[in-house]
Amino acid sequence: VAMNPESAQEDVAAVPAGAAVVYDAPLALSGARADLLWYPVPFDELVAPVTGEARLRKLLRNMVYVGTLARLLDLELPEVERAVGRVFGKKAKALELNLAAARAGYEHARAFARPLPFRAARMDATRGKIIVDGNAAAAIGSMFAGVTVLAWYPITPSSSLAEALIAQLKRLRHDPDGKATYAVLQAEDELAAIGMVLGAGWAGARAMTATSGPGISLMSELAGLGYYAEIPAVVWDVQRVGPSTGLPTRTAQGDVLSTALLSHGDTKHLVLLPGSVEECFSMAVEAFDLAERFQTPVFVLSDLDLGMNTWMAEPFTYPERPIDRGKVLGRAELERLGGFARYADVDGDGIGWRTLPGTDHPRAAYFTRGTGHDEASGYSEKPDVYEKNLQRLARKLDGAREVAPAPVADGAGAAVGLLAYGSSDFAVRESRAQLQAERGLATDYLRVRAVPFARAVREFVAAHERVYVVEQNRDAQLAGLLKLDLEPALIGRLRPLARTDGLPLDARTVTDAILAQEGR
Amino acid sequence: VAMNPESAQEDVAAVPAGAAVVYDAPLALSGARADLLWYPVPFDELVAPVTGEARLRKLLRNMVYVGTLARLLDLELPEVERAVGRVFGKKAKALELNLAAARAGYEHARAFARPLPFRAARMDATRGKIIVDGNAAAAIGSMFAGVTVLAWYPITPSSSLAEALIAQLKRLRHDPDGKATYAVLQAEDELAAIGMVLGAGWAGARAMTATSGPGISLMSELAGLGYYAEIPAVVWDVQRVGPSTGLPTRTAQGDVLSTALLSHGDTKHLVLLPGSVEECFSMAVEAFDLAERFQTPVFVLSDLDLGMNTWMAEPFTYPERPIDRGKVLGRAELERLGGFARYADVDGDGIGWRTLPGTDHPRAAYFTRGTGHDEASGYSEKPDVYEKNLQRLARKLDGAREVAPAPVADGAGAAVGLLAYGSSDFAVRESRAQLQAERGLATDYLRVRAVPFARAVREFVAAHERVYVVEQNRDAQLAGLLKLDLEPALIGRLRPLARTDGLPLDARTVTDAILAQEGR
Amino acid sequence: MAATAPAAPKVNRLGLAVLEYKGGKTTLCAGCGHNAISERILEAYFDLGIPPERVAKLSGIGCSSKTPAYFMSRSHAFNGVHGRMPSLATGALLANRTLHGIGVSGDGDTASIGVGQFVHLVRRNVPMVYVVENNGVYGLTKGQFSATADPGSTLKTGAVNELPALDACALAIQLGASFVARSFSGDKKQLSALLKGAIAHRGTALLDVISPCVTFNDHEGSTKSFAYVKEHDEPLQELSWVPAYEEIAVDYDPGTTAEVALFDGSRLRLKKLEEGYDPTDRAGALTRLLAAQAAGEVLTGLLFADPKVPAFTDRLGLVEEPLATLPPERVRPPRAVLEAIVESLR
Amino acid sequence: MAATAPAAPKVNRLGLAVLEYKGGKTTLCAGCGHNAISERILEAYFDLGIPPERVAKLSGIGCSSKTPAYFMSRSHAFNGVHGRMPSLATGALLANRTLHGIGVSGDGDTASIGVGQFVHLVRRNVPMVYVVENNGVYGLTKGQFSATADPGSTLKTGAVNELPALDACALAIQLGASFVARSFSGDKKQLSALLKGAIAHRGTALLDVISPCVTFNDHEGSTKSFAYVKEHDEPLQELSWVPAYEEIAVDYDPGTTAEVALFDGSRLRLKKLEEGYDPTDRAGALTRLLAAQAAGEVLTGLLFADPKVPAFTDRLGLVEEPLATLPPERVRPPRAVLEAIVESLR
Ligand SMILES: Cc1ncc(C[n+]2csc(CCOP(=O)(O)OP(=O)(O)O)c2C)c(N)n1
Ligand SMILES: Cc1ncc(C[n+]2csc(CCOP(=O)(O)OP(=O)(O)O)c2C)c(N)n1
Ligand code: SF4
Ligand code: SF4
Ligand SMILES: [Mg+2]
Ligand SMILES: [Mg+2]
Repeated sequence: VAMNPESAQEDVAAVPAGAAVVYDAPLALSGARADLLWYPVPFDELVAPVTGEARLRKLLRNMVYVGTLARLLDLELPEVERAVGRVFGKKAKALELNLAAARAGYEHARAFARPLPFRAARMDATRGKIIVDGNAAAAIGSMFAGVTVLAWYPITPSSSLAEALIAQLKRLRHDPDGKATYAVLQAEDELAAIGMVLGAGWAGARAMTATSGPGISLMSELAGLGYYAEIPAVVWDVQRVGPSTGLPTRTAQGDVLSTALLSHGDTKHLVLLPGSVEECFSMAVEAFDLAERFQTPVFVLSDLDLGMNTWMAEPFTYPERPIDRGKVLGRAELERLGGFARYADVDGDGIGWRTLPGTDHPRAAYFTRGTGHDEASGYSEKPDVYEKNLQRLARKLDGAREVAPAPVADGAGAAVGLLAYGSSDFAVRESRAQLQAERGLATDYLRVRAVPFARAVREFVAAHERVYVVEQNRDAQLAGLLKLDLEPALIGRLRPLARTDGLPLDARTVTDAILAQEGR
Repeated sequence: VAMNPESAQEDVAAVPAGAAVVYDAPLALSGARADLLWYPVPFDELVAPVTGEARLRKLLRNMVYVGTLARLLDLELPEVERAVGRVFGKKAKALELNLAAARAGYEHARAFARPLPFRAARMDATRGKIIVDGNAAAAIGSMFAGVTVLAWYPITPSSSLAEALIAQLKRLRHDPDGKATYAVLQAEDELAAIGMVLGAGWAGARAMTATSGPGISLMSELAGLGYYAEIPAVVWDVQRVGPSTGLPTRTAQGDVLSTALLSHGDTKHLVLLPGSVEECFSMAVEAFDLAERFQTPVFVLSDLDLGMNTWMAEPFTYPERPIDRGKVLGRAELERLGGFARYADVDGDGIGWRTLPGTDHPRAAYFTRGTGHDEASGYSEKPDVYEKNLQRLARKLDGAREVAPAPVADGAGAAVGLLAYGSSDFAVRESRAQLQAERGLATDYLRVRAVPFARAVREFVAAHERVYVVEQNRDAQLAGLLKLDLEPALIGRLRPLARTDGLPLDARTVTDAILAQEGR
Repeated sequence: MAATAPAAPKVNRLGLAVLEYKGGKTTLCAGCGHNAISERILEAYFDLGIPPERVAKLSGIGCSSKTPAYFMSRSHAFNGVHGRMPSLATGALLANRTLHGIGVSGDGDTASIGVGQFVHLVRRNVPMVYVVENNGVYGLTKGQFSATADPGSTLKTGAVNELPALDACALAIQLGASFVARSFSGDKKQLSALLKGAIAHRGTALLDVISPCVTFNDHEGSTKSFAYVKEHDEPLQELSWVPAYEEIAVDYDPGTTAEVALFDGSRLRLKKLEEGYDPTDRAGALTRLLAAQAAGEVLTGLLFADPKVPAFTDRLGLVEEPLATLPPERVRPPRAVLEAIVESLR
Repeated sequence: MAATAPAAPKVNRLGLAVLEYKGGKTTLCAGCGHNAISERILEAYFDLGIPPERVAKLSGIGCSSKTPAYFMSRSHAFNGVHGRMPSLATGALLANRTLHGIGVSGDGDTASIGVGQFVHLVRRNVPMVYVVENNGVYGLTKGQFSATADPGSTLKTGAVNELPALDACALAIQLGASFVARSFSGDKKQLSALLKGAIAHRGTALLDVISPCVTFNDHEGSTKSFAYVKEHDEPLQELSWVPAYEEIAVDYDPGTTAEVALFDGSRLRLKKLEEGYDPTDRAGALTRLLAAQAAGEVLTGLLFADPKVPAFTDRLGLVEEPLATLPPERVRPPRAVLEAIVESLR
């Protein structure tokens, strides 16, 4: 690309034969070599109508060629616009100007008779990729997880997850005689939705619901019942901006802390944090296996940006692991054992064995309750019985640290670490490139994918002098969960970088914040 | 008190004339001096029927004289039993033996013809004291706070708070013509109760509710509305044992963390932590002033032990400060100002001015909403508007640090600090005495009374090498809130001492845990 | 916030122009039934000459619940959370019983998530106007069925509702409601009369207004579409509201015309369109509503009224003034009272 | 957990002794109406010869909701949270439609905090027996009024209930319920027949059983006391349950006796005690209930039944087997299906 009058000539001389040169028309370079493909672009002409401000023109020229290249590379205009949107998302005016410039470049390029030779190569790169939104991915994943009960109540931005799942189930989960191998109900509200899911999970279904912040709050009491009575359930929280009704059509990561601690008393939950549409698919499957294995509600925290926007992604891969229904005793085992105690820690992992209602054995039944109970699920107020049971519950969830999706690390040996999760991944990866490119600041990156945290999270913090915890909320919520979990010596290394204004996180914000703190 | 054969003689010789000597009958000391009052007690005789185990006898002799002294000092047997109960609470067998021994001593002492001379003096000490349970104290306080609306739903152990308040209001808050200056409604559930309280608070009433864990969870969504729309409300949580329905008739401090963070999104609340029945009274008054001053829901966290058990206490003192209704604009001010913007931070303290519905001025009205809003309370999705407002809310609550009830400090200069709150106070104070008496371990003590924390809390932690955070829950919840608030350097000083088994905390548990960690 | 009044031609008895009762510009879809209802509401308060400052608007969440922003900007408004408006309204109206309370809700907000609070509001007979802007769908979340959707009604997606429709009016009448009416956003005259009657009533006045969602539920096959309602509307009476000062009409035949006396002395005059329908007969109303439901009729008009059911505020025996603004000395008993209590605890 | 069966004299058609249907020892107050109901329930399942393992017991919170621990220990039980049993039951019975579901609730659990979920459960007609053990108070929290307390009824404290009583039966009938009955914990014969009918019904079978709280609401002045109910009990019919295999009785006069055919072929035989009461007439039932409420009568018997209302599980067109235990290959589509979906996303 030759736009700079000073260097244009040399640049052109340097490029290999067959290369394509996009150049500023006034430079009239095309005569220089015959073995190149020439693509003249009258940058000023194209920029002129976009803005009157000379100051801006210069910047916008770059945007024009972005548009031109995009067209030459056969990208779709919407894709380009989304990319631009992500960069300038926050500055409405700038966004508008740059979009206009990009479009101008794009349109201009349509005129070129001669397509790029390696256009095809570019296509190979995208060939095989799919385009899908996170909610649809989660819906497909849930179906392949073998979901049997969906109870939901509409709320933006989670409705499309339930609706996509319903469409899939209608299409693919009916017997030849038309009978359904699933049940879907639109509940009257979220208290009912989680209640139906817990009732179904208790009876042995793979039951799920999808909601957003306000719904999560309404589920608080029953979430505690699920934790204490140990009932599998999968709850998707496609996060939007809070507090309260907040901004239903904007994105945030504001429910992390309150969801991990949802409900009164000493309640804690298993939380998954998908960071891509691929993970919306894969974690939809894992969530059910974890919920049944650990006999507890699993909360999957997506967000509006991930869930409702479409992304380019790798094709989903068929779940290799067979469905894990967890510890369930059937008639035969009961016959052999002669009975069981629902909450006895027979295996030392804090997870008891359960039976499903309807199991045809006189000793299959037990009494599920949200009140204090002993190993045989009888009511007990005995101090030691209560304490022992509560400690077991803590131990049980600790067991999930190394079983839940492991954090994803990138880079090693840098002094500075970046720690993030969910939809912040896009911006963080771009930011790392900016830090490297602009100031030569090398960083390592750990993307957390589940709470409670894997040991690797602790090790990542231990291995870096400074760990910037990037997230999209006001109160540095994941950093808070880390503080509750890490040994004090490591907490000092955390540098919360939390912000939220409803727009998807953009790399520039992250980069500038880090540079400021790094004093570069 | 002379029970030790070796030292008895000297001890007796040393006491001043007129002193009273309680001695082991077999020692037959009464001949030694004529200027003393002699109270012989046949310890072995009394202990014998209590237990056969020689090992225990020795210990129980002490309990016998506790009973004897109690009787001589004219304490009531139930009081003695409660005291003993608190010490041995957890060990049922020990409790029973010790109670028997104490009773034996008590009964024996009834026989003494000669009462203690300073018995009267002892009575002066208790004269003036009152006996009351925390819920009744809170009810009385609420009435003197000028509560005008109570919406509640029965739940143990909070019902008696509402019922005591209703009784007081019926007695004292009717006009001569019988009309009530208050409204009480039994709501259909806790969602309705908090909704009614917020509706009333919005309209200008001093509105409150009282509940316990499960009710708090049900209030999650509306609590977020109260925070974000900035509506005064007072919510009492008389804590019981969770999770879920848990143990409704046992005590705990398990709702601290989830209540301070109640609701999705970036929501935070002002929390008060009464540590005595006196404070149940005084904080009932302060809660309303704070709620209206900071225009936000205030949660007062009591517990079953404090709320439902009767305690001896100082008489309640009449509120000196006049009622603080906070920033409310009336017709006259509006006339002068020509209008107002509900959420404008005109005073720099993050607190806007509000108007009450019915204010007779064309510019009095504003639109209260749980959706994103600008200063004029219009709907806005503007990123900067949203972010600015959310930051203001954070600033606003920070302002409460030095205004809410300040922490209470005792002792200074020790290396070891104890930090506790609420009903743990009793056990912690006793434990400090034990630590000092048994191992000469000096400790300083800070009793936290509100969240967000006052600067003094930080300073207390900074001033001690080790700070034991004593609380009655599993997850070290207040220690968790401290971790979220303190600078990392100080977090390492915290030593969480959290436990819960449903019984009131006893000093011995605290003492032993600290000694273990102190390696004494 | 409030619009400043230009020299308007028509003013009400307070000398206020209708402009003083306007709200912000609607952001709802053009043609949404809700917009028409907002107009009728502000006109009613204007015609009744009620100062906008005396009105408190409450709502839940939904397109319908947004509408308080589109009428009467000079009135305080509380747009709460989904389905919990009844509790907010109850608290607000106890705190200040002198306010004219109006709650605006949707069929989802009232009949799905909110039915529990709705039931208890009606039981308490909290004095307020309760408007359900009923379109049979969740408009704001893009058109799922609500609990008032009629069996057999379809969505554009082809989805068919199979569950029975929850009839808020029948439910309220069965629960002992004191004022229950149904109307149609397109019926200007009837809706206006009923709104005035509702405002003048002392107790919970339920107005279930069929208000088609032109974006998600106005198609062929929907039973909440403009076409369907116009087709199946069965008005029970021809309604007019008669102000207190107006003489009882001399020339009317009790066989065909009746009047319902309202709290403030005004009356609702009903010219019977259906023989033998008696809006003071609870059982009769329920029977007729069941028949209408079975026949797919949209029965409109004053379905039931019993002004004698005591309002909640009266039941509680509150002082006349707002509790919200009672002076300190009336809410904080004197020192001596505390001393007496302390004495009793010794 | 389960008691082991001794050689019992009387066994049911499964060869099980009644002992196999017993539960744990009750911790409720002696004389509490709830205890009698527990006995009737287990007898009914015993008499019908339903294996206890096929029964799922669900409840909310309250003294009444504790009772599933006191009958049929061989059945799974889910004691949930206050007022939310209907949603737990709905989920459980969708997960396994082959279970016999029975929900036990209280008047507070159902009519106060739980009325929202109750309304929607009835609308859906989830197949289960729903027993409300109705004592008009919150027993477990020591005797506050619930929403079913009758106006004028007093507490020992002297407090008088002023709000209208919520009649769960009338509410359910108005909402389109398919089986609604009322009985009295003290009426062994009637309650047993109705329980059997309810169990045999396919759909939500509501049984509102007046069950006095001897500790907090059995005093003079209470309308839910044993004395009051005995005094004001107005049975509509003399009821008997007729098993499927039994011939239709030849000699009965349709004027005085009727039969309601139940899903499993068994019938409820009604010998009319009240002239002209027809339990298949929804409007008639509502009218009669309103009259009874006004008169302070406790109307008992089969209030309404319409076995043709489709059960929710049938509406959803579920497979016959429990969804809970479908084999993996029936719930996880094969690899090819995913590949096709991926293709469509390219
Ligand atoms: C707790 C909660 N759940 C779900 C939602 C999402 N939601 C917003 S409005 C609405 C339904 C609105 O339907 P309706 O009350 O009929 O109003 P309409 O838009 O049709 O006028 C829903 C489900 C919410 N805001 N809060
Ligand atoms: C969310 C919640 N709120 C309040 C309570 C306290 N509570 C337990 S049982 C009950 C009412 C019980 O009344 P009812 O359902 O009539 O049962 P009964 O004891 O009379 O049989 C209440 C209010 C609770 N357990 N959970
Ligand atoms: S979506 Fe429907 S209800 Fe909402 S504004 Fe549009 S037309 Fe009205
Ligand atoms: S308190 Fe009442 S309802 Fe509860 S067990 Fe006792 S008698 Fe029964
Ligand atoms: Mg609607
Ligand atoms: Mg009851």
